Amino acid sequence: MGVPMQFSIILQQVVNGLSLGAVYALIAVGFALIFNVLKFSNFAHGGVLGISAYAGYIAANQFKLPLIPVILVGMVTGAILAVLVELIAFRWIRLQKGQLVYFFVTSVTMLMLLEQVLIIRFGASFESYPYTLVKVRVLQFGDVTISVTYLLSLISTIIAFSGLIYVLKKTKIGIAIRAASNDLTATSLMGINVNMVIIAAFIVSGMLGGLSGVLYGISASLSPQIGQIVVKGFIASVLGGLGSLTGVAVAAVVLGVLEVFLISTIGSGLSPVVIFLLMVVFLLVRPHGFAGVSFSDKA
Amino acid sequence: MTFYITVAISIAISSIAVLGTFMLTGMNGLFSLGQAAFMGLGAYATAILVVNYGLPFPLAILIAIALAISLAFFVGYATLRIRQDFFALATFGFGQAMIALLTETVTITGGAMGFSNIPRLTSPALAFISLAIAIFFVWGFRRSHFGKDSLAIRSNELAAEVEGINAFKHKMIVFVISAGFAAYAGALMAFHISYVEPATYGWILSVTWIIIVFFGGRDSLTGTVIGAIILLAAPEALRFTTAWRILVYCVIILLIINLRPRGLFGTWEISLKPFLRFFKSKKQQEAK
Amino acid sequence: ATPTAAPTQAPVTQETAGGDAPVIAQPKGEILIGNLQDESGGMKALSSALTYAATMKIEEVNAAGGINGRTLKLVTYDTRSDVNEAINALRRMVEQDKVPVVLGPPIANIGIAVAPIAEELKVPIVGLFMDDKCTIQENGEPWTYMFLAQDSATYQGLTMAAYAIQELGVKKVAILYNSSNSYSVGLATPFEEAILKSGGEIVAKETYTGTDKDFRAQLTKIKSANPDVIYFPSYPVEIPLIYTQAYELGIKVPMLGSNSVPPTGLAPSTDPAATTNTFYPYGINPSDPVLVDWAAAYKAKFNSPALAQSFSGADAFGIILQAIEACGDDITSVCITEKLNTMESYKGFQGTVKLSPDTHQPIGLPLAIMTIKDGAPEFVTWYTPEGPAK
Amino acid sequence: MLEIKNLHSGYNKIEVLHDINIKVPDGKIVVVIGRNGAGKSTLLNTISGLVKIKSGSIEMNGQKIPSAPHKIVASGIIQVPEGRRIFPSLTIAENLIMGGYLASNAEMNVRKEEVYNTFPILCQRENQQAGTLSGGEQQMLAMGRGMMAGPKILLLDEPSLGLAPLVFTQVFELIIKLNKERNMTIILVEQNATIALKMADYAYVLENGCVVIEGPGEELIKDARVKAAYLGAAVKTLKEPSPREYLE
Amino acid sequence: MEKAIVIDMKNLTKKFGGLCAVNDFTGHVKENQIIGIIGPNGAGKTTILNMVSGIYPPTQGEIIFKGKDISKLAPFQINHLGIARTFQNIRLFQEMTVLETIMTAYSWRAPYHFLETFVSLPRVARFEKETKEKCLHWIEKVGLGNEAHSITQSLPYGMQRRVEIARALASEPTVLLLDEPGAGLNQSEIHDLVDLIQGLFTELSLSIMLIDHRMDVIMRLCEWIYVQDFGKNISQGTPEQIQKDPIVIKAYLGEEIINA
Ligand SMILES: Nc1ncnc2c1ncn2[C@@H]1O[C@H](COP(=O)(O)OP(=O)(O)OP(=O)(O)O)[C@@H](O)[C@H]1O
Ligand SMILES: Nc1ncnc2c1ncn2[C@@H]1O[C@H](COP(=O)(O)OP(=O)(O)OP(=O)(O)O)[C@@H](O)[C@H]1O
Ligand SMILES: [Mg+2]
Ligand SMILES: [Mg+2]
Repeated sequence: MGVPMQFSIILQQVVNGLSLGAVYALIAVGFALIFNVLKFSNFAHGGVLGISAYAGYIAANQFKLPLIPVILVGMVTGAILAVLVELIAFRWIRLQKGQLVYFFVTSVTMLMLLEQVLIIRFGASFESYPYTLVKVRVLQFGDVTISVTYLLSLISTIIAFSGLIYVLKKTKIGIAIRAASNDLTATSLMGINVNMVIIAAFIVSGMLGGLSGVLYGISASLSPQIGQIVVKGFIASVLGGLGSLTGVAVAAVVLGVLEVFLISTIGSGLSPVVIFLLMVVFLLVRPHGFAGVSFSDKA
Repeated sequence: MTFYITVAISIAISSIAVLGTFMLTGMNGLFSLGQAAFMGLGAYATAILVVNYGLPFPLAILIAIALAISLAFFVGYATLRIRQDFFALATFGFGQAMIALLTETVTITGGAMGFSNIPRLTSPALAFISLAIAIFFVWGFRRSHFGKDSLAIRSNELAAEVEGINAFKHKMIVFVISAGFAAYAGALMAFHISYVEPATYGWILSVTWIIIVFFGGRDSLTGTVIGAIILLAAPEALRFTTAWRILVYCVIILLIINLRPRGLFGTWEISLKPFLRFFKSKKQQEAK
Repeated sequence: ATPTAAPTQAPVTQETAGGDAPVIAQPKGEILIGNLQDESGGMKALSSALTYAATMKIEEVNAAGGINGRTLKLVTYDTRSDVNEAINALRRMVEQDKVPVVLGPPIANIGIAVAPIAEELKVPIVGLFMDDKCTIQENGEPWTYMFLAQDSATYQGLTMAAYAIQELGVKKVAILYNSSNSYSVGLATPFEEAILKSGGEIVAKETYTGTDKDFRAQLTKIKSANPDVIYFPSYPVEIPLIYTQAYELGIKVPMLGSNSVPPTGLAPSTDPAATTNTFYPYGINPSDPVLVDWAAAYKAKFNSPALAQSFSGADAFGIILQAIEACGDDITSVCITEKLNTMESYKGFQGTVKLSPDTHQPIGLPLAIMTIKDGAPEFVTWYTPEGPAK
Repeated sequence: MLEIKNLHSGYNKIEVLHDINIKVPDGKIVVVIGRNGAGKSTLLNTISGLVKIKSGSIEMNGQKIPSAPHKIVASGIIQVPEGRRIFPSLTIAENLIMGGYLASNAEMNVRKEEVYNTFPILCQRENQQAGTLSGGEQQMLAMGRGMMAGPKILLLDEPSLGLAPLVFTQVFELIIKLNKERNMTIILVEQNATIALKMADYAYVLENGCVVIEGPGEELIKDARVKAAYLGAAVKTLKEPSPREYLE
Repeated sequence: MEKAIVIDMKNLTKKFGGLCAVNDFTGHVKENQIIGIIGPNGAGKTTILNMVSGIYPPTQGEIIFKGKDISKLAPFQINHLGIARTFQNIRLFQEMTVLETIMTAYSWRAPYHFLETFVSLPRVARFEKETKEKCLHWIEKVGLGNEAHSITQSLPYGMQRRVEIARALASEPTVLLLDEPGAGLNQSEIHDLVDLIQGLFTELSLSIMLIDHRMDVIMRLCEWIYVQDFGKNISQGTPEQIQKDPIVIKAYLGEEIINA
């Protein structure tokens, strides 16, 4: 590169990376809740996210609701959908004591199915949220600009994240959710209604999915495949390390920053190659992820 | 070539890749989200070697498989020792990287435009015989001690290690074989449809194969093969549902996995013994 | 099985003298027309535009008594934008349903993939696959059965380059395109070459891939390169995002787009402030009252605004119909192909289309250069790679 | 008073328990012994609602107990399951909280103190992940977790499994203490029959899913047939009489 | 004649984070000898076994097996040298029968390459057949003759323990590590178990490291006993010495030795 990059450009790229990371983090935390607690990669989360994004769109476009109610519509839709997903795709297998791997399989099927629902209903045209939904779209700091929707993602991530940590660590229901992830039978022997606990986990994850769906929908416009962004959640969850939501959030932000960094240096085309190599190196160096607790099963 | 034969060939070829996934995911519980990338690698490598460098088809296939195997070895070496979801992630990353490479090396691969004008060398006989051989291979593998080792590692790796099974090596063998299967299927596919593009080989395709394995029954080779035929034919068979067909396809999968959580066929296997016995008794009768 | 109405007679398959594939013929009854489109995949929106346009045309024609007294029927098969499925679907509609002609998809990869199959099946396909490879073989000969009913990507890329250099007087050009999308690559490549040829300079060439939705990193980099203009041949989903993000990053230079900008404009979804300085090409002039009426009827019928592909798709289908009409009672794939090759002209939404027998692409069809004022599209001028159209 | 009447239960098609009749009076210790696979755990699991009743009934104070496991717990029946089944990824403190899930915070704090007093090691390791505890420590945790619920009836499935002798004694002292001081009703399944029978008010011997011998604890200890089969008597040549003979 | 030392554990230390599970443990097993490790729960007994069998690398110290340092080897390598073990928390393979489970212990001895399974050379089948016979023998030996084709998970606890022992024996080891084989057995079953171990010990001239909390097992079988407490070795000696050692009584056995 001939001309040295101006400082403001570098700063702008850092902001870009953090913004992207914030979006990923919100998606990842919702994904990681099920991943950490119920121990499987719930790709159906992407479907939930996608449909909620469209639900929010209808609320904003057809019913002309302002931002906050639109977000609420998205979250409620997400919660309902997540419960439906649990009932349709997971409940029955769990009752028959199927292994975790089956949940992965049905969850991906569910992602495809929800995507098809969107394709059938909305696939024929291009939709996007009215730009008036978020009044001020950018904040300007000198030469550096920050998109408000990303800022919203960031704030939501922080709130959702700390809320989740609190619930999982400090409340009975939160601990029960984690207990259920260890041993469903033993959980029921504690007097806990296991099904309710799992539904609760899905409701929370669905609400996060709905929230990220609406915010992502606003900033990224809509397409039926919008839910596939869930793979970022998957990457962050695994890199973050099992059992640590903090690790997941950190991993998501790092992923965002890394992507932007790679695009601004080697370009977008080959960055997946570098990301792959870095990923392998990282996993070798830190086999427990970013903040993974080194919990190995004891012989 | 008529429509039905074309479809049948496609199904047979994809089934070979599914068999690779059966060994890897079904028997050994390793989830690879990059299997399709090996197929892409096989497809592109063979196509380029034959079309641009004029190599004979069989030789090109061998080179492509060797390439896939070496890459699988690299990926496996780095990730098969650590947690299983890391393997899923690393293979996912590998798949993305592979697609990126195929897309970016425009002068060699044609990039997003795809690679066209591949001669149609995959005859029906080649496809079907290849599938038969692949089935036979998996059957033999599973029947030998490797089959039991697979189950042992899948259910308790530590215990398997302690009784002398080199789990890492075993997983590596299986991963490498499955990558070879996928690459071979890719080569056949490229020379069947005569066109390849990078987008085909995304993680969704890998997941589709995993779904097929679980649909048919991860503990049943018969189930996997029949499940593969059913599910690979389904999009074509469901054309009467028009735009709903993929939705219907998903619903069928969900229904089966919900109602039969161990897959369509559970652990059931077709047994050749009754046939053999039948022939034997016939021979005996004839002898008499 | 063909779900045709009672009067339809089973289509006849005749063996041609020399070739090994049969000629598809429909001597009597309903005329079937194949429609190879994405109905359940990522490109459904673009594909639907063609299906809708064809549906409207068919209803029109059938209401008026059909062609030569025979009604038309569309046989639509889903490709899911997957080449393998597309090939199977094409075979199925030709071999099972015996369609003598096919309306092709707006996707280059499928166009490239089915070209040899069409050759084998001897069935003509008229579509919107804009890449040259879809209609022209490597040896420079046209694929016998592949026809493009709108300007090719090369033509569009060259036109935009010419417009940028000659009308906007730019020197330093930045390009942002999707390297994993054949449409985007197909436009960016000739554009870049033309710019370089006419003495321009490419100061930044940034790519994105697949499903990317965040282009800030690329745009920031482009911004730092200080270009006079940014060319971004992108898909409809990405266009508003690129406009918005460029605007938010304070990029003020003109933005040159592709023909994927919806004719109805980007409002209300995009801040009008973000699209004050932009130019993009079109096969049509959407402010033409005829088109406005047609677009309104289209929207009313399908509850979905007309896209650029709707108009050019309507032309593609119109060309098919004209060829069928010219064949009279001889509805065979051979005849339709011949008529497509010899068609003098077709008067469509894009103007008067004549397909060149050498390239199977329209000859010298000018593009409408559009801009956006207050969120609404506005026609500027007709343009060709050689300069303003007469 | 817990009363099991003509109970049949089992898994899917296999019936494990056949026609079981057991009475557990309030405040008593009832011991169930039997060989591996006799159905002892199945019995406790049926009471806890984990295994479905095929026919017969389980009544508490004349009322049928509910069928869902979490409701059974709410009615005061707690099981400390075989093989501990603690929550390995939760900390010790969190495991205990789960034990007291239905209790109020105040009750929980009191009981937690008790548990910590009984097993000081749990207190020291409060924030350690339970999965990394040694086998015996896990057993203590499982007992403690059961105590947290403040049960009326405590079902103990082989609580001595893997315990060091010293702790072993402690656990049995604790069981007696819970029974005497808290008036807790206890159903104890135990392989170490000598001790179990010593503390039993009443005992049942299960064989192949049937109750073959029953009687007060001290009586069973003296019973030659019990001795031969469960107390490791030296005389192994003695032919075991068929269970039928006992019933007459 | 003095018996040779088979496994020599020198200054073994294992730390988990801040916790020192095993602290400077030194001990050895001789040829054809049964040694016992006892101690309160959490004393680090299983951890010692885990280090010997290669599951955890020691933080410090070394393990010498027949003159070779094995402390850095992987579990399967250690198994190939002739050390086999059972687990305290039973670890059997789901969905496999007893016979299949035990056959996996022979896998690594298979003389053929995986490519040979493809052509199904006769020696593949022959190996399977031979293995099967050997395994049936082991199954018979531990008294599971009738259960060879049962799914291991559906067996009762006591039988699962026997499957574990059979699986370990099928590795044809010279050293057997048993982690609480007596847990969950009643007294008469314990009796059988002691007979079984004793029988195997003499018949196969094994060296055995045994952990158990059942004093009847330990005292009857062991020639030498190590007593661990909080990771540290607090005593060692013959069963008679250990039973009388006041430190051991205080830390582990309690005043009254139950059922010894
Ligand atoms: N989930 C299950 N599915 C099928 N059969 C089972 C299941 N669990 C236990 N069994 C069978 O039920 C019978 C009784 O088992 P149970 O666990 O109740 O025995 P137990 O008396 O507790 O033995 P142990 O002393 O070993 O704990 C056994 O034959 C066992 O094989
Ligand atoms: N993987 C691990 N991570 C953290 N701590 C561990 C781990 N494994 C064991 N420990 C700790 O090391 C100590 C010793 O454990 P170990 O299992 O060796 O005890 P043990 O002597 O076998 O006890 P028991 O007789 O109860 O089985 C325990 O305090 C345990 O909590
Ligand atoms: Mg039991
Ligand atoms: Mg232990």
